[in-house]
Amino acid sequence: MAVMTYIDAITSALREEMARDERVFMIGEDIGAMGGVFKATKGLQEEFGSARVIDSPLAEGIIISSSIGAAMAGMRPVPEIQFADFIAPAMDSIVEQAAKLRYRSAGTQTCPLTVRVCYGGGVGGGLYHSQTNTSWFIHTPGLIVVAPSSPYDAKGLLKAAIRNDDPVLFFEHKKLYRSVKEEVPAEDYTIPLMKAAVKRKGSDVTAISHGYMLQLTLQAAEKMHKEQGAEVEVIDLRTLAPLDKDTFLESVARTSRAVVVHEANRTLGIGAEISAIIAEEAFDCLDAPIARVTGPDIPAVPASPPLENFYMPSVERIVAALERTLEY
Amino acid sequence: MAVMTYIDAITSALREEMARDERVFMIGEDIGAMGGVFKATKGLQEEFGSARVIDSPLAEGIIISSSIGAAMAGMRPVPEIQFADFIAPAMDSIVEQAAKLRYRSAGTQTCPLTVRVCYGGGVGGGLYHSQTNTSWFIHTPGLIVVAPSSPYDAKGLLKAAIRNDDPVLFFEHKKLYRSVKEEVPAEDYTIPLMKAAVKRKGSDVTAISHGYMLQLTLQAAEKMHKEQGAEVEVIDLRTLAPLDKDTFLESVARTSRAVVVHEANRTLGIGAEISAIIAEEAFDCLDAPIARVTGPDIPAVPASPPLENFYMPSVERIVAALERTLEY
Amino acid sequence: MTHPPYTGSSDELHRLAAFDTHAPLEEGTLGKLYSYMLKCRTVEERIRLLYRQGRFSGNYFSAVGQEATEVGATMDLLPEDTVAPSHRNFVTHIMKGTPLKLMFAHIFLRKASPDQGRCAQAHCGYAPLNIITPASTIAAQLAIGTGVALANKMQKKMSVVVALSGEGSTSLGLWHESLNFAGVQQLPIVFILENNLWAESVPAQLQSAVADFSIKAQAYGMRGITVDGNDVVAVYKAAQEAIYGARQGVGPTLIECKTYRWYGHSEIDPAKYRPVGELEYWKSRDPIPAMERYLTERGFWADSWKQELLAEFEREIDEAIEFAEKSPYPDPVDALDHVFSFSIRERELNRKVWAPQVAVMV
Amino acid sequence: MTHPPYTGSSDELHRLAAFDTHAPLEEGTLGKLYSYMLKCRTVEERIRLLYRQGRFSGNYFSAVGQEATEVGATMDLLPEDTVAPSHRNFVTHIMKGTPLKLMFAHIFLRKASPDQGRCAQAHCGYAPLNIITPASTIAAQLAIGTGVALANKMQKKMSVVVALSGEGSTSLGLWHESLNFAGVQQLPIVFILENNLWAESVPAQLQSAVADFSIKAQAYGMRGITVDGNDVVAVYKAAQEAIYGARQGVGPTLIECKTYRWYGHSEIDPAKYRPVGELEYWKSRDPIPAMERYLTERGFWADSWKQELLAEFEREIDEAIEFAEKSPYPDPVDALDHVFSFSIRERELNRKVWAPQVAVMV
Ligand SMILES: Cc1ncc(C[n+]2csc(CCOP(=O)(O)OP(=O)(O)O)c2C)c(N)n1
Ligand SMILES: Cc1ncc(C[n+]2csc(CCOP(=O)(O)OP(=O)(O)O)c2C)c(N)n1
Ligand SMILES: [Mg+2]
Ligand SMILES: [Mg+2]
Repeated sequence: MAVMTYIDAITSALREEMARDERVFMIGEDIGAMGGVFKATKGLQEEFGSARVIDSPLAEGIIISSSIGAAMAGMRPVPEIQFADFIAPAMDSIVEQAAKLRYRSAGTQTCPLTVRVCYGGGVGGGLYHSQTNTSWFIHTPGLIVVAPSSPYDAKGLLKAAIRNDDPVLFFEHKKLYRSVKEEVPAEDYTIPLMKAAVKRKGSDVTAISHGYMLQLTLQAAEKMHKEQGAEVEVIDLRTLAPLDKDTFLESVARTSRAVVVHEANRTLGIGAEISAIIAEEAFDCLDAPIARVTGPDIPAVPASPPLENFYMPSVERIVAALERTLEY
Repeated sequence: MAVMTYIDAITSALREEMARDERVFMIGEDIGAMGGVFKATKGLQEEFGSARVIDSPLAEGIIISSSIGAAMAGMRPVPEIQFADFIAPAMDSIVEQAAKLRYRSAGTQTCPLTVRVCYGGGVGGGLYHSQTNTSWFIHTPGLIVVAPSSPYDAKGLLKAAIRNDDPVLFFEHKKLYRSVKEEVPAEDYTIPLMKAAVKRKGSDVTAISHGYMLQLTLQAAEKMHKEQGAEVEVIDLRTLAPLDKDTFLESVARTSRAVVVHEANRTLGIGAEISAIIAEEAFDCLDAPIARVTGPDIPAVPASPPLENFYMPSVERIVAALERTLEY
Repeated sequence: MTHPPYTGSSDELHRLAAFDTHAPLEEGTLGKLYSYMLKCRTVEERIRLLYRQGRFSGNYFSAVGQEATEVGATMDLLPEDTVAPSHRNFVTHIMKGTPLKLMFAHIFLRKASPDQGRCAQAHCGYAPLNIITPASTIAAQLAIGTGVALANKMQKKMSVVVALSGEGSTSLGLWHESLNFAGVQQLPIVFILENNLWAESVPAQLQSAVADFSIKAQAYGMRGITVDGNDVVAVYKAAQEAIYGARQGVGPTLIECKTYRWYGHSEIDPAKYRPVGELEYWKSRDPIPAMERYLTERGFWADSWKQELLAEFEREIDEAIEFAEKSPYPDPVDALDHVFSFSIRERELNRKVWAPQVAVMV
Repeated sequence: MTHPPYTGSSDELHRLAAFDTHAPLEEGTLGKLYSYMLKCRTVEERIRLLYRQGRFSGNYFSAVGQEATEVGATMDLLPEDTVAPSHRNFVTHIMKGTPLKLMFAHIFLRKASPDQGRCAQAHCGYAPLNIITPASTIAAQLAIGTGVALANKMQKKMSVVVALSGEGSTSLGLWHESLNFAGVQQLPIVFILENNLWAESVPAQLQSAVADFSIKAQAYGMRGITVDGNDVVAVYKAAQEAIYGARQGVGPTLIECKTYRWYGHSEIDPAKYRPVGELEYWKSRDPIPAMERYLTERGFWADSWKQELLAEFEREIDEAIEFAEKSPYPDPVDALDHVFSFSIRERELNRKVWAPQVAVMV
């Protein structure tokens, strides 16, 4: 066991998977000599060579499409998209190719690849270095979308993703990279994909979140406990698609109340799907409206501090929604 | 008044807007000499010349981005994306540029453009000529997403879109092009964007839909009336983003029951947002779970007839959901 | 950047002797080029007939008129070699050896097709022979093919990739990203650019302000040549040289083949946008009679041989059609298969409903 | 395709006499080129200092070392002309005439900035002078600039567009789509390709297998030249000739300027990936002293003049910084403005809750 940051957990998962399986390789912008803009791949090119840690041209489409082809031909690519804000040029490659290759070939051609994507706000990155565009991919059958909230999960899920035979989009929250530390086992371990985790037990209300917002949700739950004695059950989705709905439905069946927290803008953020599932499949369990605490419906996170603060859901806003839901 | 098909309504809207405003121009693949793969732009290049009806290179990114620039410089472009399945190469241009230009320039640079997109299944087009990917854009603040269900609406909404100062994505359902006819006034008229329409009055249950599915929903409502005397209120969203939620919330407040019908796959289709809004803002009104009748969560609509039929929501499935909701 | 030659298995190696573009082709090769062209034409004309007879639902994109390019560019590939076809390269299957029965099962959208009825007619792959199942999205298969070439290089295989695209496709961003990356990485891939003058209704001069599209190779530090795409011998020689080079690790080549599609973009396109006389001109350059004259001059051709070949092809096609038409459609619920490596049937077909439970006290 | 020359307003016309690349530049022009370089350098070094002092939050991407290209490519544009800047072209504002106060308000993310604090420091537009507000997405501003050029052509204006991008940007699909479209439509646009050898940490030879990036122009049927990007006179002459041509309707040009950025990609990048000696070599080719020597040879330069200029620039900068630092931040709720042409404040801030009503009987 060692206490690790989220980014160290990611680096060590990458290193161990590269060492374990020579089919694993990486491709992306600045991942080689520089070790990535956030240093997630630091030292890996030195260790594994420039043929397995490829500094690509500045072209997201071919980063992903060449990974698809290589995966089809037996490799296990782990391409990196430097910022989620720059994933759109690879949209066709991800959504029309990676997500649909297995389907369109009736299972005879497949592309096991793990696309690492750095996303999220709260670090003053402005409109084009803060985005959360997970919804495009959650809406795309054929993709597994993962978004860990802690170092332990990040490492175990990344390894599971690399070993999985489906295309995985692995969203790493940049605000978490160095702000959260946790014990991480020295031994090899994986965490099953498509399994949510109950990160805090509670009986009064279910709060459902993931990523950086999960950390704020835990803080809000702690506050509710200390200040009001209310017990919030906190569920970390971990995988956003396909959703592990049983875990949150079972919880809502017990608590009768649900609050969803996410950073993406409100309309068709993951919260919409969770609300809709609850409203359809656990309707009788509900004693209160399902609240959503989300980013506002504005195009992206603006740079100026007051504007960014306005965008980001906060512990206070989560507490307010929990209170409203409990009091209903 | 003349009885018109959906596609004729679109062609006449385009012709009239081009004649009315010389800033209006069109750009896209095969829209000129050929008049478009579905003949939506038939005759327009002859009438307005090849400088205003531009046959573009095969490159969706520059079709949209050049339209953005032209719009910024005072024109009113109406670019065409031949099939929704080929919109992904323009993802960055639409979502990162068009949707965000006004915002990132604090309102000083804008791009009034209307992107016409042909979408939808039911015509045997297979995986890449049948897609409904409206959700990506509904989730993107800064874009208006329109999806008319009838000739009258198509003409009035397209004119309104072209005259509007925001980027509009105008989704035309290919199955509707020649299958629906309706009286369309000879005089100039527009239909306000962001206003849903009650297409059938009813007091027992609210069915919310749009596009081709709206037509099936109307048939299902008629069937429910004839066979069971149940009165289904049918709401046509017409604009999918920003959503006119008041119209359906008001209806659900009366009927206490809601069924959403759409063609996009289930997870994070527009139905998710509608359910979530109802579950949050009209919770007390509800007497039954909110049902969603949608495409299944598979990557796209397969070509073989039995598979396509499996994908497409049908009158029978809509009726079944209405019955279930009414009996609850 | 140059790389050491790839090392393949020894049974591959004996087939990979250096290709001498100046040496005349052997009789066997010439005959094969001819008979493949004839077969491609025969198969596609039959598919077109079936379409007009309403025997299958969908559409078809024929390469009739372009056989010299289709055949010359892809003949003599090894099974391990990959083909990245576009919508107009269905006959690639004939070249690679996909059974005609499966090809027709695909045309008829049956369960027996390689994709079990999922893709529309234009798009078909075949995994056992390394034909990539293409999307419809232009240039996508080319980019994926580039990735296969990257894997071949990493795995030190001698296999090559032949990726086909039309002149219209060159306008798309991903086409550029693919060739650029192949150039930087010196990948074992041959890009065949079929310039048939039209992209649907759009003429080549509205795609790009260049006369010879092979000049685009220069932007990628890659060899580029233009050949007469209706001269099967010229195409074959150019392709073989490029393929041989790619196997040896000298990197990618772009070959523009100037040719012409006789019919509309697809079976529903009357192609009215074409100038008068253009089709007639190109029909006068039909690659099949041209090759007949070429072979006749060398004493390798006789009409009786052609008739034998045609009879054989027709028989094979009849059998394949019979197989396909008799073979079942997929079950509706098969639509739920092959979304992931695990099944989603249970999840999609059975939704459980949750009832309230008494909250557990803490 | 060629087009008739554009017809502009007559007060534009007198400024658009044919540019003679062989004629020596006038003293005034030379002095302007020099003083602009000095100003750009001074402004950017100050911004870098402010960053290190922690006086603003964010980051900055300086073009220090590249002034000859920045200045030579964009000097003497008309207000009606459009500039499409990338992340490294903040000094474009100096060239176009954006008030320094607004530039610093942008650096400090204040409400008074042209975008009211929305974009990060690297990205800034200014509508009154037709500077496109760039996204961060590489090549996006170039594609939008291409659209502005299309509008200029349609509206028969003589205005041109100058679009800037780095050598790294050339790899992206949209870069290709833009140049290709500009070539087909013969648009009045000049593409300035600043080849500063690095795209973040990636060297030019991993972007593309070409030595001179201007060769890429050939793929688009466009004129392409490579100039010494540290020679402000050479850049200016090449740009003026291309701009003049574009105004006359002869279409686009690609100009590669070979230059070098002195510092890291941004202020947080120590640029350790660079080979030893590279920076020193390029510092020895600093465009500013080079121009001082050039001017001195012609008797146009004196250190006293330089000191005067510097003093003036520093004063102007001090004022601008004072203005900016004193100016207020936007209100948090301003984040809701300028999403659409209509306001969403009401919708976002007040959500009504619906109560059940008695159903109306039909
Ligand atoms: C990204 C994308 N845009 C548009 C289309 C529609 N489309 C299919 S084929 C085609 C023309 C292709 O022309 P070319 O590349 O020259 O190939 P050809 O059909 O002539 O063989 C178009 C526009 C598509 N399949 N993909
Ligand atoms: C589509 C996209 N991908 C990645 C990035 C991140 N990024 C910003 S600048 C840059 C390098 C640009 O290099 P170059 O074009 O040479 O310009 P320079 O920085 O050298 O001026 C990268 C990779 C981006 N902004 N957009
Ligand atoms: Mg073509
Ligand atoms: Mg650079």
